[in-house]
Amino acid sequence: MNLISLFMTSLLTENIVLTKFLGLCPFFGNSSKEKTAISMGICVTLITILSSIITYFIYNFILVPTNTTYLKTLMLILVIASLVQLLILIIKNKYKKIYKSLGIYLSLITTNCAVMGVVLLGINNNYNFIETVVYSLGSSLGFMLVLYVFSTIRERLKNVPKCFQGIPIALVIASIMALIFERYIGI
Amino acid sequence: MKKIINGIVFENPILVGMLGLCSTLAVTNKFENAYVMGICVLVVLVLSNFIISIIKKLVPENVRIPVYILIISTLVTIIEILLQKYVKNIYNVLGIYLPLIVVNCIILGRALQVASKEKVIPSVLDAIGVGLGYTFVLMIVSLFREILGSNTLTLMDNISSLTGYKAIYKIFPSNDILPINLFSKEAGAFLTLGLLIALAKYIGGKHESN
Amino acid sequence: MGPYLKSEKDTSTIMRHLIVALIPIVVFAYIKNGIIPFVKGYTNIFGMFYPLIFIFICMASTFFFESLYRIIFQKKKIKEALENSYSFFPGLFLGLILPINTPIVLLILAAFVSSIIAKMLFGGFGNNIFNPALVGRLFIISAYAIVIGKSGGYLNSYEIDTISSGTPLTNASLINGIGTYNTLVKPYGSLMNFFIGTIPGCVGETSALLCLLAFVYLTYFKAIKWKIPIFYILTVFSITYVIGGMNNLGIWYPLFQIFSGGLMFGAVFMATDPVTSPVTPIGQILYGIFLGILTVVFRFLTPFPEGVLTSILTMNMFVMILDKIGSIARFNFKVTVVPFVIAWFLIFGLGIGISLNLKNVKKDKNFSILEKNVSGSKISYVVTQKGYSSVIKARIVIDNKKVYEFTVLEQNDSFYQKIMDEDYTNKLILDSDIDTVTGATVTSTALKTMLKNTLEDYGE
Amino acid sequence: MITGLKIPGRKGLSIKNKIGIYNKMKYVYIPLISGGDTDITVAVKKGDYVYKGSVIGKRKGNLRIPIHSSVSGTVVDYEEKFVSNGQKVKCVVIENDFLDAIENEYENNDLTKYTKKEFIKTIQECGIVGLGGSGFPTYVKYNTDQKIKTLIVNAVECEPYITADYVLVREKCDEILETIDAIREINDIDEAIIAIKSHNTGLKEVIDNYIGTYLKLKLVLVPNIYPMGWEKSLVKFIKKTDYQRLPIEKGIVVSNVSTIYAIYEALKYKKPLTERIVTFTGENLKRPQNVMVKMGTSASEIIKKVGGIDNKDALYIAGGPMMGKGIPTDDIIINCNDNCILVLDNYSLDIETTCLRCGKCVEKCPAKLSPVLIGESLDKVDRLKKLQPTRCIECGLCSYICPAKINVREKVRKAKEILRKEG
Repeated sequence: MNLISLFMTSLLTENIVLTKFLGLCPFFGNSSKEKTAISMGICVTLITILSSIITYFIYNFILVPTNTTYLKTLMLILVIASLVQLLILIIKNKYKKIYKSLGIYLSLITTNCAVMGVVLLGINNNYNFIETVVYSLGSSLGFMLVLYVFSTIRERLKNVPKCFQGIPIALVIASIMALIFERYIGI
Repeated sequence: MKKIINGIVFENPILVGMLGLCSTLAVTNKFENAYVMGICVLVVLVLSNFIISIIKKLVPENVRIPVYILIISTLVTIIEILLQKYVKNIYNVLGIYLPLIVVNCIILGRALQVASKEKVIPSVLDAIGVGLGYTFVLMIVSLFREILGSNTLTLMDNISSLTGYKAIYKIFPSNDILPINLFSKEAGAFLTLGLLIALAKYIGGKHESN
Repeated sequence: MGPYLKSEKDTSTIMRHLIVALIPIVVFAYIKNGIIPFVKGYTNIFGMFYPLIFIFICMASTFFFESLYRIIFQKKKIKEALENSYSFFPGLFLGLILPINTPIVLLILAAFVSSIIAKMLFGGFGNNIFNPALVGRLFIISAYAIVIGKSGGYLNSYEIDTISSGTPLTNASLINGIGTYNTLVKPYGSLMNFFIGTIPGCVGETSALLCLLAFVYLTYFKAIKWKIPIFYILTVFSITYVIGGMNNLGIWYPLFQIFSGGLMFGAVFMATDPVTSPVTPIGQILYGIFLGILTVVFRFLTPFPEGVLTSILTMNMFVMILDKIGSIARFNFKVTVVPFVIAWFLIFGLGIGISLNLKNVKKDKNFSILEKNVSGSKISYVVTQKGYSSVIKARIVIDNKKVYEFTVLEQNDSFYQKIMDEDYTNKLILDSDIDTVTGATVTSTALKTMLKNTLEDYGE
Repeated sequence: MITGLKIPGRKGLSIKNKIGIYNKMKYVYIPLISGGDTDITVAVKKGDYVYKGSVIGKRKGNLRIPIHSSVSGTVVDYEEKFVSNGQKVKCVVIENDFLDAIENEYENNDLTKYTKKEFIKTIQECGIVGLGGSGFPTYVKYNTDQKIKTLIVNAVECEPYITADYVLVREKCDEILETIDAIREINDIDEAIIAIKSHNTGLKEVIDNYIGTYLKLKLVLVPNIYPMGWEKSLVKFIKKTDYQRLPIEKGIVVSNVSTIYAIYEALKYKKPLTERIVTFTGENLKRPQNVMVKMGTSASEIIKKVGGIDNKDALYIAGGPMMGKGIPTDDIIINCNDNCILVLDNYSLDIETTCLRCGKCVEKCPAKLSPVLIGESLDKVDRLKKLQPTRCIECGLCSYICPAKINVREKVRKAKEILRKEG
């Protein structure tokens, strides 16, 4: 598949949030304001791309030759956790201002299924290097797009019935969005 | 015993705590996947709480989270290997959601809240409670989704190689409405869970009001 | 407190204008799907009134569901719940945009989805994000394409015998690339048929003439956001004009695109539903333009024929963002430069891009490879191919030029039953050009072309 | 393109009959307020005898505007009385001796002899303030060293029911035109424009036969939409330019036609601002008409004189139905910025249905705001700042046009409050 259609499918048709159910915890958790949504999206994109590159190298050049592929989960978690700590350290002392707005989300990312899910999918579909990067970029941008759209919609929901407030109405919206995204096959 | 019931009903990780939604939706299109996933999570949860509650004194404060994650991921890897060896096609079906248990917020959440504070037995009991609660919800969701979605109820299909007994039942006679294949796809998953959580909130609300 | 002089127009006047605009369309639907088949002798008396009953059931069910919801959840008294505001409207719209052959049970289910899930859960009238009628239709189409297809799909009893292929757009998307005048328009008579609306399609959305009249009437009485339909249809016209021009087709091509696929009805009634469309003038203009772009994208790139439904629902998600741009843009116009430039670039880029790739499309557009994993000499494909009314997904395993396995993973194609009985797929593996299974022409050719394309891909 | 809406004028009630005069009121309550500013130094004490037009108070602060007594008589005491903007203000109570005695003779000098400085001094001493409703001291407008290119006289009066300006121009057209020309001479303004509504053809004839004599004076007909009388719309329509805060940025001064007449009396006779024309109208009044009212008279006396009201359950409004304020009693004191007292039958407010998001209020807002979005984001301050509710002129058009009968203006007012609190 050429790169553009890979990018588009990972962005729209196989959006990791709506079709692969990844990254739902932050999605329903705190996406009430646009600023939080954007900063969350940027963090996820940053970490996904970096970790997918690193894991690509480790997986193909260390694990496959020594066919200990079942260790990939362990390796993945270590990579993501260390990456997050590394990034927090870099941003903390270098760009004070950015840290103030993005800091809290960075630490949250370690327990985020989206990052790990994307990288795992990247490995399962055994893409080559460029495809991994494009795929992770596409899916994390897809995550950001859906998160941003979602936060603008939630801003407007004022009189949702009591027992549907919060997560349930978010799930209903997600189901309608999933229906719509399903119609994008082929772009 | 009270702890277990508390885990299932009052502090149910999904309906009340709203954690671990990622895996709940992904694997519940078949009833069988649901309870297999539930059991895996239960096992990991119990073992991790057990280990953590033992070694919680040895681990210094600031390194706590990475160490816990390490423990959980080793447990998950063991589970993966076992599944891959014995029940190959279940492993393929669950696909990437099995390793995702590591990142599942329930386990880490429970590990931090309960295991690192209380003694061994209560934390294990609590783990069983929460695990059962999780599996229980998974089963309900998958029941809805499978009956409505594909009009069948697979009790034992992929793991038949283990138990040697295939059990797929067709529920309703095929008619115009029933196989709403929407429910086996993603949209139905979101909808079912949404309505379920709303129901739980509604009952919860009524419970508190009177 | 507050002005003591108020205009006499209130919400009910707007709704009254809307009903008056819809009456001719309902009558036309009745004539086209009811009277003509009866006069030509294809249905009985009941068949004649069926379209009216069809629409009435839809309205009654949304009304019923909403009052039920208000009684149970909002604890309103029976009387107060019944005269709730305008709950029959989603039903009326739903009735007009569903295919005539949808079984009644499905109608009620669609009404349930559109009135409860898409509207009441969001907080009732005025708070819903997605257009309820469209959500109902989307639910029906994505879940029950086969059931409707089996009972004749979009064609009413009269059209089934006289017209061979499906709705104009399904027919268009089946033809690789862009059809010529006599492949796209000829089977349905002339462009005038398209304009008046005597072409197969959903119950009420085929007549472009009536939609235009309704648009003029509503704009005159200021009961509609007139900017949205104008920019919507203009964008679709300009993009398809560029596409038509690139492939030296006459002016009829953009007109064909505009009058078919329920675009007129969607633009005048669906896109301008006040609750789910932007409020600021500039937001409305952008909304219309992007609707047009998305419709063209969906019509040409996705295997599903109609683009209007998906594009309106997609744009419903972006209404809040457009309103934000719109509200700020009223003070300084610079803010709108970015969206307009994107829109402008997309309009012409798309026009040229689509026409280019349609021109040199050797590979069948309706065929796409989802997965292709190579293990040793064996290659296993997961491919999708456009069937009669929707997509067939199959796994084909080929080992050094011999087809080992051809299992259909997912299908919602109406004539699939016939193929299974005659074990067509296995015969296909042995000798790929056996004649097609009678009566399931489109589906069996789809399976055959799927195999051919996969082999072609394997060959490269 | 001017945004606004054609709304029923309902001017027929009070447009035909002559201007009534009323000065049989026993007591006069001169409110110690000038343009909303109430810290005023009082220059008279109980028992003093005042002439008509003598100064009884001066406004502190930098806008030094005197307040004059409108009748001759003795100061009785001070009393708190309701003023048209709903506040209860301290008023000087003067017992009227019906002599209308004036301190020094009214001069009769030629208008064009004034230099700019004298012109500014006279209109300041005579206490001339904007009679269009703002009550802003007029001398400040003209007291700028910036070159004034155009003077626009606003005789549009787009608020329904009110006919005060219309009747004034009809009666005193010659004096008004003479003053405009004089002001143009004194401040060497290039051109002066009178703006009236296009459908007031009667007024157009009256002005046409006088305007011939003044070359640099032009009559411009503006479309009959509400709120055409708003400064920004007027400037945009006539001079096609836009300004940020004050029209003086583009060398334009806008004055109401009643202010021009007050300037005429100040320049010609040195007569301070003591009376003005007020429209008493509304379906509930027996004989609605315009009355020349002295400042400080209570509205209830005039309503009785004009014939009283039909049904007791009446709704009193100070100002027009769109921008006017509901007042609790009919006993309110008429001051320089009231141009109309409206008496309607009391009616229950329409029930508000849910907002349809039809976008009419956004489309028709003359200040180009989005009222429905402001109403929805009252709890999000940063979003509210971007929507700039402070530009709202409270013309009431959004509430007028809303099909769901929602009081949209109140929401924008609340937003202004929130932003003012935020600072």
